[in-house]
Amino acid sequence: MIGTALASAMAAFAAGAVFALAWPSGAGARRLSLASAFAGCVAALVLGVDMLDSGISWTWQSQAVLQPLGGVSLRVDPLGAFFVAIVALTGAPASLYALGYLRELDGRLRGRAVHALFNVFLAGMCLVPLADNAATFLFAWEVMALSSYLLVVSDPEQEGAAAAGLWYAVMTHAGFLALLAAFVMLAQNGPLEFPAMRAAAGTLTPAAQSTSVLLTLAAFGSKAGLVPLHVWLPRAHPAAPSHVSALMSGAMVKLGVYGTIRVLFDLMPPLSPWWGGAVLALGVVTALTGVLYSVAETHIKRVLAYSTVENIGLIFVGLGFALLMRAYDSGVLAAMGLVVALLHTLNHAVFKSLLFLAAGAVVHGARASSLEALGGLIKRMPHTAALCLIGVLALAAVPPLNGFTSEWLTFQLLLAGARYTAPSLAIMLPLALAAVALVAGLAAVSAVRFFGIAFLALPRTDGARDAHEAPLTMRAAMAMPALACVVLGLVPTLAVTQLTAVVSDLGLPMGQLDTGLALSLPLIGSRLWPIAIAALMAAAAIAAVLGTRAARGRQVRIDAAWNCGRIAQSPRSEYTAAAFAEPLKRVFTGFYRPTHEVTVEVHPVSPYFVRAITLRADLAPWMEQAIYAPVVRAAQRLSAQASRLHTGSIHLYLALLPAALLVLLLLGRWIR
Amino acid sequence: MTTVVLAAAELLFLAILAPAVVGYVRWLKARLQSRRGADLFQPYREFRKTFAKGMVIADTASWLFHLAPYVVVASTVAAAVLVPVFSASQAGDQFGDLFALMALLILGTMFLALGGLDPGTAFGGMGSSREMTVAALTEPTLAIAVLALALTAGSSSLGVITGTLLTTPANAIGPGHALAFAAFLIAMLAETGRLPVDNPATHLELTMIHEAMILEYSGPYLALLEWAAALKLTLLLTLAANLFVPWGMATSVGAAALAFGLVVVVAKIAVLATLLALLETRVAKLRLFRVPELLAVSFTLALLAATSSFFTR
Amino acid sequence: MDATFSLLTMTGASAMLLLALAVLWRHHVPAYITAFRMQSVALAFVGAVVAWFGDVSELFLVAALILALKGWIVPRILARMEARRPGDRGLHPLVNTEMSLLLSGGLAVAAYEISRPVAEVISLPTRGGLPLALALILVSLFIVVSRRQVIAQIVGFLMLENGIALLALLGAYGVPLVVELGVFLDVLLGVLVMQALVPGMGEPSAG
Amino acid sequence: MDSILLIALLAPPMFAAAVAILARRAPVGAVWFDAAAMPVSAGAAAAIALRLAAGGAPLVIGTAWRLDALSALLALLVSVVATLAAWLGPGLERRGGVPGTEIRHFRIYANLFASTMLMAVSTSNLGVMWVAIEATTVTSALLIPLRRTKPALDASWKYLLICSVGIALAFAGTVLAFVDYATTGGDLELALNWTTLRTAAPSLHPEVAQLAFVFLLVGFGTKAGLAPTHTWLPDAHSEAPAQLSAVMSGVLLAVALYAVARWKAIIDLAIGPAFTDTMLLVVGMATVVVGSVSLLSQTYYKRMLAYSSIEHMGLACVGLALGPLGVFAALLHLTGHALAKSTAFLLSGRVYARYRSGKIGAVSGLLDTAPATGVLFAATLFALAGLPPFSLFLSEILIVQAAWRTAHGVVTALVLVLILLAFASLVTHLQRMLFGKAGRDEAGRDVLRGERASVPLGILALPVVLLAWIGVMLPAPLRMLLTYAAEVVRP
Repeated sequence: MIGTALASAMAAFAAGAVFALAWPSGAGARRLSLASAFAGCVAALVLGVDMLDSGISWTWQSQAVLQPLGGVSLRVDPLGAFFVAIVALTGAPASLYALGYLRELDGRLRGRAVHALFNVFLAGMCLVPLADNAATFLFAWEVMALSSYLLVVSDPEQEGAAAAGLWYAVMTHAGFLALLAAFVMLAQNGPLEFPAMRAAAGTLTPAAQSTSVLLTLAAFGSKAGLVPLHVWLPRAHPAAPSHVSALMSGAMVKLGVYGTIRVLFDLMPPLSPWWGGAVLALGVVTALTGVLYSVAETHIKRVLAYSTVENIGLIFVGLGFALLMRAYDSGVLAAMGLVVALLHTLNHAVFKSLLFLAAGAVVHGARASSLEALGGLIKRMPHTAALCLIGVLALAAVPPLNGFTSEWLTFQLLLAGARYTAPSLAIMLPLALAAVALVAGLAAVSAVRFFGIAFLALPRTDGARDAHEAPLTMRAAMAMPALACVVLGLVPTLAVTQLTAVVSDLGLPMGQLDTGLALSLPLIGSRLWPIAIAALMAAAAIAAVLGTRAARGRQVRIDAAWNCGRIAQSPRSEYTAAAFAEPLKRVFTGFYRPTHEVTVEVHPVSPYFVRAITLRADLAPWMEQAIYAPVVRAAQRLSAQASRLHTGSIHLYLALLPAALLVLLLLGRWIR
Repeated sequence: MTTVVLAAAELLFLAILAPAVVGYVRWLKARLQSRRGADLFQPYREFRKTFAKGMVIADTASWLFHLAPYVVVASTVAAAVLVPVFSASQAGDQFGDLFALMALLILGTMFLALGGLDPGTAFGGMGSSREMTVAALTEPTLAIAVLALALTAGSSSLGVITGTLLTTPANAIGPGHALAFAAFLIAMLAETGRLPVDNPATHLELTMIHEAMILEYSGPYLALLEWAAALKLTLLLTLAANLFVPWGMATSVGAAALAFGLVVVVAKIAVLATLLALLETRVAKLRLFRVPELLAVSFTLALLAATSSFFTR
Repeated sequence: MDATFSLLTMTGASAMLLLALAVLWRHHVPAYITAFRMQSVALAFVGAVVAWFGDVSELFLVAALILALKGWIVPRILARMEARRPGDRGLHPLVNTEMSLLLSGGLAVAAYEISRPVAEVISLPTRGGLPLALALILVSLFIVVSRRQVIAQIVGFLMLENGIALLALLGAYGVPLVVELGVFLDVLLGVLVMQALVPGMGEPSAG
Repeated sequence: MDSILLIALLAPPMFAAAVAILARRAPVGAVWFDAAAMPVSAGAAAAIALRLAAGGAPLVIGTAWRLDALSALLALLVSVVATLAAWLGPGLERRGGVPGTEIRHFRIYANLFASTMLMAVSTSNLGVMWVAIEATTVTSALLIPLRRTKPALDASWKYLLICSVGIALAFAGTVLAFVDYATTGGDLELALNWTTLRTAAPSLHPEVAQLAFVFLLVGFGTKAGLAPTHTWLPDAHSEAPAQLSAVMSGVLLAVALYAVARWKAIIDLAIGPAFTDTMLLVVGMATVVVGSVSLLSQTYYKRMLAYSSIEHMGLACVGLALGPLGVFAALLHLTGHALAKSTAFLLSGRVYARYRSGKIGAVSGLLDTAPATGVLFAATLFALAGLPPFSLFLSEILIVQAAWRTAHGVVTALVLVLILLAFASLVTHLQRMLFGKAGRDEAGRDVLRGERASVPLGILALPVVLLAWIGVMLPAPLRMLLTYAAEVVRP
């Protein structure tokens, strides 16, 4: 059953790519290629769910392809199936969404390329979790990276696209090379097969082990967006078409998480606790950086990109915790850490793809991508606003949506960890808990700011004023993840029971679990019953509605809002996105390092008549200046130095010959 | 079955008591400022009046403006259900715990802020921006205070915390308990928008945070929001009382024990309300950018509380 | 018999080396060309001596070829090229004469050191001349690197070929005929192509 | 049967050259003959390769010619790339515009160039191999200044002089090896035959063999563009006409490395692989450093491709030094590089024809003006950057694995960093050329927009598809050929 599902998924993606390129009519190509992409995603979902239910792992080898590296070998195990399901869950709505979203590209070559690459991207992402040897993993990984790079740079009108693409390509390739080094080190002298690596992992020398762990974290950290390696994410997402950035944030970034789990938990023996602490700390720092920048950004997709960095940080907090507990071999806590990380991966994949699709609809409808140019869209785009509200609430991790359940479990995790482990370690967990709480609070601020400034109050530009509602297919595409957010929020046990199967397959049994509607994991003292809380809230709300309807005496009058008595209410009096974040910028100036440039334009007649004052406030990207700028400068200087060797004088060139001869002769003599 | 009845009774009690608590604080502040002040039941009369009045809705407002009050009420009521009032029946534990309570409060604050942003006035924007900033900064303090309690009690459910404190009073002696109590009180001030952080009694645009968001609301919506704010204040006071000084709560279902529990909780709330009123007459409002310093104080107190519970373990 | 054989080859080889040093000493291109011509004659003489004493018959043909090709045809081409490029005459080399001569002395010692293992291995009477052949190779390399005039560089390259041919002659009585003929063909073609390229180049770059 | 195959391999380019010399008045006729003749030699090379891939014995014709797996592989590469250059050479385009004499000159020297390379790889006598390689220098030196511009002449002169001096050193090495062999008393007549040298190798004297290898490595290294004797390569390849630089960059460098590999096989038997491996590793790493570091600051796209050749030759040289797996990877790398680099240069010729400027800055909006050329050019550059599905992805992984397996930790790390640096530079330059608005060309005229599907594009698409097919499937015959060739170098 799984084999046929995988075969049909791959066939669908291949057909999609072929249709996109070969089908005569532009519109037909779009519809057919995206329909087959959708079918592929459904097949992949069937594969994932079926594997998680039945639990029978399925393998397939072939030496015909990639033979020198050991051929292709696929293995569907619960962990891989779960991530294929995530790819499918975000891929299906994205492909349905693209039907309406890319209509204007129909006739153009670029449109066909985008649809074909979209299918290749999906196929690559579905193969990565199923790879069972380094060759297939690296091949699928690079196909995914190349197709997503081409999608990022596919829109020439996007002014930052080329630069974003370059950052993305170079960082992804650096990650790939680190991954290659890690696999080669793990394989030692054996074949590049995961089972062989798993067996040989025990014999790794401590130095080799820590280097390969470092390389793995660098490789998958750069793909997931851990802090020092996250800089491509806020650049690539705004440049890519919205359904692609939904897929990138929803699924591709998660494959970084998958890789970390596969190597650190599956291939490697328990590492020293130091690594667990490092990953936890890295997760906390990433979450804080992500949320702080998402509160201060004004570009609609960059806000969401930074919030992806934040959520990845939270996932790595769970992973770090699991690594830590595994090092102290308290298996149940480690298993719980992994379950929480995987649950948050699923939740984030769902609500982030919803938000990116909504952002795409906003940019598509209001033809503006900065929050400062939007406003009042709720009146022109009510359905998109409602769906975006669900996503925003999930982002802010408030009940009754799915963001809250994984947030609550992360709190419980850190609480349980602090209680059951040695005091020396336990000091770190409260700090982590405090940081995660701060991140949750700031996420709420970012959510309110994102929804409030974009959708509420008065439209700030003409584009926002006559924005048009998204076409039906786009709204239907957004409805799917929105529904998933609500369902996962109300009945989290649906996902948690599957995840315990995944985790126990990785050798971390969690014992049996009561499958009631409430969430109560072992070692956690308290219980969460989300559906009951939702019922309570609904009851209270209905009571309030009935109360107001019964008590309302006279009629409801619609009149101008109170604005200190001024007559005309103009959008200029509204709070802007930058103003909304101003208090937080004051509080966290150390982090933001805001730069204020005030230019006063004076009337030529006399300096006392000021014509215009302009203020340019910006955030100094100090992290990039500190880490990346020196590296780029060094490379350029080195390269300029090297090309200076080419003076063009033949005498220098000729002199190099005897010089080379003498050097090699000396080297020869020295070797003997 | 009895726990459901008990939970409903506790919820009803809080709902009814809420306006009285606000009325009492206002009355006491007036007296302290040598004014006569309206009596305890003035808020009830105000609610009856505003419920009956017509509503003026801003023309720029959308459907969210109408949804916000209901969500705020719903989230506050759900939070109230979780709080044990006069019986240690752990009725609320099956729904959620302290972290769930915090999240419900944040949900209410978020919709309040969205409701404030919707009409598009400068006041609404300023109020919601400041309210969200303060709410975000109180989160870590509340979380660590909860952690301190949960570490000694073994779980973050409110009923369990009160239960273990009742059964082993020795826990309350250590420094951790007192520090956590102080931290919780400071955080509560910020959460409910009381004086050092926000001035509940004024409509002066520079100093009002909570009031700015509900400026555009009128009639029944205003009543609902005011009532929800009162309920939030009351549930947090009861929470402070029962988590840190739980003695006197009815451990059995007998009528006498319940009545005694009722009286004890009312007394505890009154004491806390008096403290609150005294504080508000003594203290002036902090500038918004000084509030983080206050919260930093409460954060360190809570952190000391949490770490001290390690050493005693 | 072997004594005179090795003596003759030694004198021939040392004559060739001295002629290479002459190029380092003189500044004018015509002097380079005559030095090359005489060096080729000396090479032909050594070839003949090896052919006679080592009784390797086809070496006579090779010696004749050397005499004809490198002794007469190539110098004529070089002279014609030199006539068409008067500008090059006065150009000073990169390294002044004293330095060049001292350096070539150093190169000779280096060559001796390098070729020591080779000389020990060879049992042929002509092994004495091997260091000289290697020295000629290194000195002609230095000529190509240090001379500024284009034709001087060509002469340096040709002397390098002579040095290698000498190495082959002294080391193993010459490489197989087919390879020898191939080398001659290449040298001739090389000079022809250089002769075609040089006029188009104009003044050599000062660099 | 063997001799027919050998003639079918070597004769066509020579006949084509002869026809070109005779057809003074009808250059186009010579062009069509050349276009028809070259595939014959490619077919012969393929037949030989297939036979050897199936495990057949090496083709031995008389004492002078011997084609084993290694030479069959190189012969196949040379003939395929030469055929590509012949099909896309001047004289075949519809719009014409290339003077008759230029077409004839190109056909004469290009075919001589191809035949000398084929001779170099198929002869068994290492002396004749040296003569053939020297002849390649001479024949190609005349082709570089096809347009008689000053920089082209200057580049050609440097190329000729540096390579000739380098090759002379290689001849000195050959003579030293010959002298060493002579002392063992072997039969002088067959002395320079590869097989005789191999059998006599254990009795060679270690010091002399090492001295000979140093001279050979520096000599043939100059021709292969190995650092520090690579300085002629960027000028020569950027000034030469695109078709010539395609063949030079693609296969001439590989033939020079082939010569080094031939001698390494012998010297390794004499003194064990340690010495030659260290030498190749040092020179190879230096080459990769020079190549990838100077890629970033290039402003002309043909020079960029030249530096990329230096980097890939360095990688192949490093591969040769990393044991049996390394040699297999190096040969696969040479195959992939030959196809990718020659196609890239041929495409750069088309880009130059459209934009009339060699500067990367002057070319913008290539995807807009010439989508097909743009896509193919991007594909070849992605292949050179080592991305899947092309075969350089496989060989780079194998080289890294081989480096780690032979405990060269530092080399592995350095190679990875340099590959990343080269990737970053290639993508930077590629993006500047592909995207942006289609600007004006050098002479200020609007760049020609739009491109019809034409035969040259079809021909150029073939190697890209072949690269992808090798990269993914690596067909069994090619794999067996590579394995046997690797065994020739490193048994």
